[in-house]
Amino acid sequence: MKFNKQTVLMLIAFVMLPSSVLAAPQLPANIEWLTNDTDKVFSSPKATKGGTLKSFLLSFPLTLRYVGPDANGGFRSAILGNKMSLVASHPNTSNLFPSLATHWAYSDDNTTMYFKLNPDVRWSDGKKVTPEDYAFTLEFMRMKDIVAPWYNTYYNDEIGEVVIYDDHTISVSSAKPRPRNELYSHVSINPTPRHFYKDMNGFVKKYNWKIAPNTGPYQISKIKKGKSITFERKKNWWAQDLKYYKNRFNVDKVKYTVIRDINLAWEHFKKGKLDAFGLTLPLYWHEKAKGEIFDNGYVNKLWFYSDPQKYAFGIWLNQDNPILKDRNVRLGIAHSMNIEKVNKQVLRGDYSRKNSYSSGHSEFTDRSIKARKFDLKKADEYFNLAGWSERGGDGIRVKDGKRLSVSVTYGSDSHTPRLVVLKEEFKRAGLELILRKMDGAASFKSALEKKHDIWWGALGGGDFPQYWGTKHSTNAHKAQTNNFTNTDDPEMDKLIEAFRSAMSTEDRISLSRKLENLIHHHSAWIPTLEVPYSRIGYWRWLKLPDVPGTKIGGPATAAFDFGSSFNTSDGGMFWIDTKLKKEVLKAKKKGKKYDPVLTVDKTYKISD
Amino acid sequence: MSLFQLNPLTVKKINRFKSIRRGYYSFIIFVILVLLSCFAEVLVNSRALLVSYEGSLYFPTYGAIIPGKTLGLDYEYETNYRDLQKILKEKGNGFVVMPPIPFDPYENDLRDGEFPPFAPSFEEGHYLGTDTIARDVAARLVYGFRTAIFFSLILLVVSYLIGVSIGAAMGYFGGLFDLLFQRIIEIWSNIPFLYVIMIISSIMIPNFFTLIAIVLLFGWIQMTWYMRTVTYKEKAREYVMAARALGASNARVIFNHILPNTVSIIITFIPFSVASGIIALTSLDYLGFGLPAPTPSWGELLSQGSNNLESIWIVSSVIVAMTIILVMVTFIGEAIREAFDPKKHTTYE
Amino acid sequence: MTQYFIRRLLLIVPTFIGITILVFVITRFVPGGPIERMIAEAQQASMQSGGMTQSSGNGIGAATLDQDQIKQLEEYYGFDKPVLVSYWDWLVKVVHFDLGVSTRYSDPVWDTIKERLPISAFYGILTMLITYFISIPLGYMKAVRHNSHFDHVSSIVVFIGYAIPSYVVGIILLVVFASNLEWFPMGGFYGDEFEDMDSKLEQVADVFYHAALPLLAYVAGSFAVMTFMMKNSLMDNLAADYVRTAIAKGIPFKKAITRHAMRNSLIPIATHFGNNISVIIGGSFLIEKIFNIDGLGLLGYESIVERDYPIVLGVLVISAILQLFGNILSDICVAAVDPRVQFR
Amino acid sequence: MSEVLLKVKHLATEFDTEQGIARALDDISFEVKAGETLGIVGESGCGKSVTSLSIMRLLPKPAGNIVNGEVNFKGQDLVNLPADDMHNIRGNRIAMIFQEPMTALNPVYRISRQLNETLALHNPGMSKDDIQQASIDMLKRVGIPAPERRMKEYPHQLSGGMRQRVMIAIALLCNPEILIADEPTTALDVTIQAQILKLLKDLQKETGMSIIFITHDLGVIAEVCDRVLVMYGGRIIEQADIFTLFDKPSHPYTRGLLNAIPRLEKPAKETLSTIPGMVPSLFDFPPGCRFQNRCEYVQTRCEQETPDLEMHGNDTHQVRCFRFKELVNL
Repeated sequence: MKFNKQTVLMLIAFVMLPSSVLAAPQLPANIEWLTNDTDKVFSSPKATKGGTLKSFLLSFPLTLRYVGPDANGGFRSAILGNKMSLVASHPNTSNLFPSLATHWAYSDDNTTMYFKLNPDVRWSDGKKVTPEDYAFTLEFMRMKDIVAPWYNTYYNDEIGEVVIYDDHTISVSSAKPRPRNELYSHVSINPTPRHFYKDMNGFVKKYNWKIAPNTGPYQISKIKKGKSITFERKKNWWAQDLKYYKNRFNVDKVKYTVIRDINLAWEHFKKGKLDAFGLTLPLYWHEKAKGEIFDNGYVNKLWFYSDPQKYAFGIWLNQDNPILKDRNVRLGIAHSMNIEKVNKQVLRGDYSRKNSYSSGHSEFTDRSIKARKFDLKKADEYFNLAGWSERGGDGIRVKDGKRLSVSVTYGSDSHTPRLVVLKEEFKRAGLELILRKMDGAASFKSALEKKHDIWWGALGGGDFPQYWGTKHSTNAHKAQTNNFTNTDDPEMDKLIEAFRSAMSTEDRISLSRKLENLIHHHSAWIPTLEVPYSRIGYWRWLKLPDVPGTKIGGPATAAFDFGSSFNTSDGGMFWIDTKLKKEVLKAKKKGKKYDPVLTVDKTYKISD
Repeated sequence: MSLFQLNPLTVKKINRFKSIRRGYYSFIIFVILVLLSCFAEVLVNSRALLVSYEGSLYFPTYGAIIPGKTLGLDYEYETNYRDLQKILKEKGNGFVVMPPIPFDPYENDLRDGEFPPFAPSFEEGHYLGTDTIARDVAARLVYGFRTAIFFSLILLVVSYLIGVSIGAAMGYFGGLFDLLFQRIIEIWSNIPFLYVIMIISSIMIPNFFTLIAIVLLFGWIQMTWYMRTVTYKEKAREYVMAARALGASNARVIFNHILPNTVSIIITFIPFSVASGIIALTSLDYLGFGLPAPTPSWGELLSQGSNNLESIWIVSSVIVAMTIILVMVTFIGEAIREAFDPKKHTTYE
Repeated sequence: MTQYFIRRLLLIVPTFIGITILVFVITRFVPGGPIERMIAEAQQASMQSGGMTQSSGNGIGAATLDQDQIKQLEEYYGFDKPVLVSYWDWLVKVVHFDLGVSTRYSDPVWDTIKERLPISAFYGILTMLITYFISIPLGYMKAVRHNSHFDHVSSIVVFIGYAIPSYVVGIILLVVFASNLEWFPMGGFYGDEFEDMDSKLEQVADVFYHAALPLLAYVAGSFAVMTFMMKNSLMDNLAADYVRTAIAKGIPFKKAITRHAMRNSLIPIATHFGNNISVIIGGSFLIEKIFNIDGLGLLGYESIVERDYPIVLGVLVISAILQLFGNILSDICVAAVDPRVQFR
Repeated sequence: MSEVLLKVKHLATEFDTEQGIARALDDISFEVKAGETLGIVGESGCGKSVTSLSIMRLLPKPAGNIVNGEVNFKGQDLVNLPADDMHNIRGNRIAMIFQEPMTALNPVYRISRQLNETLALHNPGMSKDDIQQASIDMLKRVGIPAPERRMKEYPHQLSGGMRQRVMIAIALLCNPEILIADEPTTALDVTIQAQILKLLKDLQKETGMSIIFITHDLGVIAEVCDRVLVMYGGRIIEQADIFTLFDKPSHPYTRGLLNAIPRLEKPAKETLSTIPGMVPSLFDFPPGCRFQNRCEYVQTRCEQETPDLEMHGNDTHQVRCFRFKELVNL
């Protein structure tokens, strides 16, 4: 990395800051400006521009806003993908690289980052992006009018302020100090077009279908309510020649068509009406992705390994439940949960067993922790220890006239098969599992209110492990918190508090590992499965770089999934060979064959 | 006419019903199927019908489980009789008689190296294949049928009881009572059914009986309407007026005069109610608001099948089964209607 | 008679209030309302879409809301007031033809419904027309040729169509004709190229090309009832004395059917007509879902599943009014075709 | 002697029903002369209505069929007449009125339409106005007050008597040669009954048509008929002119019928005599005489052979009984 040192005092002297500030804020002396033009480019120089990517949505988005009610739908990432922030993180190295800012610097107290803004940045309506637009982001996110209380809280409690030094220099601070490698993820904010949000009164409805100016490569060009949304590539995008943006965002248009049923979408894909389709689910990869279009090489298959998803997939045992209160019972459950069988015989062994609470957070994970294995003997021991040694006529254990029976609350039909197999296996251990399927929101609500025995689900993780919400005693035994296990352990509390205030990465790593071990010991959260890869099928005309994906930002789907097709840190790496497209379609008509392409890419596979 | 003193009119109706072959044979087959389904455990089960082990006989079909240890195996959970069959055959110290379909509707017959759904295979005993988690489709069809048919029959009895009593009262008493109930029905029938299901299923896991209660919440309306109209008409008949003129009490008029005369109408509705009960349960299961997993059900098979069209045996098994049963019920219904209310076929030159 | 209809019209008011108030109260008790939904969405990881991207701020998911913030949300969704007060507010707006704004789409409810109405009506009216066009002649032929081979074979076909739920028929049709044989499109109201088509004719053809399978699914289930209603009623009427009178007058049999028996046989079908009105508009959400048709049925279903109460109530208002008026319309139809009927 | 309009010879009609084939008419032969009124009398189910329906070929198909015999109307055999020609005879040359005026009129059409229809059918050249006028005139003739207003009404708005008058009006619109009246007064109360009978008689006088009058009521027969057929079990068992029949009833059944009529001159206390037993079912008539099971004079022969319809006394009196001659004096 090359360090750029500059003095900016001269500049400041010429700049008149908005609103009559008596003394213009001064940049601290001796700050060290950083940038990055040395990391490897991850796009392909072979990429050509043109073509339309056809993708689909299972439901039409409820709004084009990215905050406020119903903004958190799947489509949001397509909008956020075009909202660039000050700096971006390299998907393979995790180093920062320039985005809206060309240079950045850290304050000594680990609370503030300074940014030098790229003067070329323009909103999609042609207006210049000003420092005030960054300041407005804080103002905007703190307004009650956006009806997004989480953002209100977050921007009030976690973010400090934006200071404008001159037209091209600002700083953003965090409310509390953070380790340097985490700080950017809080303060690398994106600008908000102040000129667009003139009247915030009745924001939710007024801006529901308004297309907000953005700074990214694409902008929405056509909306057919309920049917489709089309994005169009900006002709002279300000960043198109920058190092990390070159040869990316190649297709001229991206069209999302609403197809309500995944099976229907699959049919559309098979007809070539969608360019790519996620095949991560075993059923799709192994069963559905067969037949002429695959055998004749019209559709390629890609299996791309990368970092596992950072979700805490597992079962959450409510420790306030009289049966589950007993650690021995929880250990018994852990040993009688035959998740290996589910994986091996139902999911084709494609998934991996998740081992610890924070797996996927690289160094923060203690890889020595292994999830407890299915072992009826051990399960029997633990259940006997807990006093559940007798079995009733139906084979279920009994104690004092009560049956060893607990219910599992879950929110997705697609998980029923897994639970059904588990249920049968639990039966062998003498435990009855009652399946309690609810719709997604109701299931989550039930868990929030701690009305569950066992909750089957996952919490989204950030880039760094989090323990406070789910494990701290403050959040136990009450509604509307994420402590679904009702964990209430002073030792845990102590560790969590230490983890939250630790500044050095080493401390945090060591505390995180201790916490993981404690969680493993409690066995109130029992890990299930994780998916360390993505699989896709894509029509032959869709072209990918030689390494068809990135390490962090995503498995190969990142290039197509609307989640990331624009994502400025790693999306848009594919391109469409329009000539080849015509050829393939012709070949398909005539029955001409190509060699089928199956790629298994293990560049970023994490090996144990 | 043996023991029962059957009214000659009834005999005539029964004979007429018998003469409508399509309906009559459907009826016989249907009754046989329902009776057989009562003993589904004997026909479709992972438990053996008979185990002879070291000289003693076991009949595991009903009752408490027999742990593997009892039969010389090394585990405490329920014996796997299909495995036992092979083991005993090798050792020669006993034998096992399995039911025709040797699978439980709940068990996952998973295998190493192969992945469900498995296609139909006689060797494996999966005559209709398995579903996506290796449960036997035939077993689930049979038990699903039993659930559906008893669901529908119980629903029918209760909803008719309610419908007949309220409907008869509305038609008979008329006036304000009738007007009030008309409004109640009008209001009630507009409530989105799914809401009620959602509320209830958020409070508890719907089971067989709560689901009947839920469907019943709306299911009583139709019969009530019919009964109201019929009673209304019957009430105006001379014989009722005569009975009332003779000083018969309201109860007597309703139970001894009006109800017997509406029986034929009620009977003609029964098969169609059976069909709609089956469809109601199947649709709820299809939408995921029905019986909780892993209860075997047609709706669950239907939704699984339509999501896995490649495994055509799943969707085709359930659709064929559903079609056969519902068509049979409809044939029965039409035949009963024809028997009770024969249409004169009249043409002229 | 006029008095009767006035009374019926007046009775709509309490019924309408009864229906809406009940549903309004229910919406307060259904778990997973918009606020809970928002909480769940903000916190729960979703398998399909990624979690929070870094630009949206890290760790937001872990935050929980305090009472004030929940209150604020309640206020936003109008849940802060007692049920009856908010019901009254809502009712006053409805009376002024304002159905409110969808909590999901933030669009006026009426606009959302208006968009879907023609699509549902298209299917509803066509289904009804086709059903009548098939059922009446078929019922006629079956009545006249009762017990013939034609009668038996058609009965079996009709019963099979009747017995299988229409959404299952839809699935079968989709599997066979769209997925395997590829004769028909997989769904949608019209194709992707609709807007680029040159002539109106082509567009109409496209709509019908897409409508073929769903219409078949709709019709398969509905024409059995109508056909048998027609057949039975026509047979009853053929056996009636007045048909014999007509024959005795010297009218040939076929003319006697068309001139005398048919009209009377249509009475029960006319009774049915009013009830159909709400069905016409409603559509079957299952069929609409299977064929990806943006109709009212699907809107209603989705709004229930997604707890979009203003839409739920809006659809309810429309369907309740249609049904209530449909019932009256039924009576008017009956009164129109049957002079014996006198409502008092 | 006036001209014979209708000659029925050996007519036999069967009904194909669920329980089997029922022979509703067996060997029916009689004549109708111009201007006369022929009564057909018998208990319900004896075949008198079927006789009239067979003549009109109004038997409900496919159940009812004429299996034998001939209905000769002025030289034409109606049984084998093509359907189109039959349409021209019905309502035009032979008309019919039915028992239930309540259901015999189409409830959903106005009276005017039901009248005009007949005229328009048989008089294709007639103008609409003329038809309307003719219908009104006919209503007037059958004694309906304010016919213009009645024309606009529906059947349910009329009383029973009025409806039967309308039926008669419809039947007479085309000046038929024969009017078949199938129990036209049974459903009406006694005073109306008398009015209708008088009306029929008056109209017959005016037009000179023949009437076949079917009833189970011998009192009515006595009032309107010239000649009477007595039917039992699908057969004619006695045929005579009205005076002969009432004076010298010869068949035991006829005698039973006559005894069953309440008479003013008899003492009030005396119980009404009835014919014991039940009419045998159409499906299992005993061989031989069909009246045998109810006949007090039954002999072995009656149970084996079927008696013929024999001449008795004058040429109009016929009886079907082996013992009628010896019974005359009993």
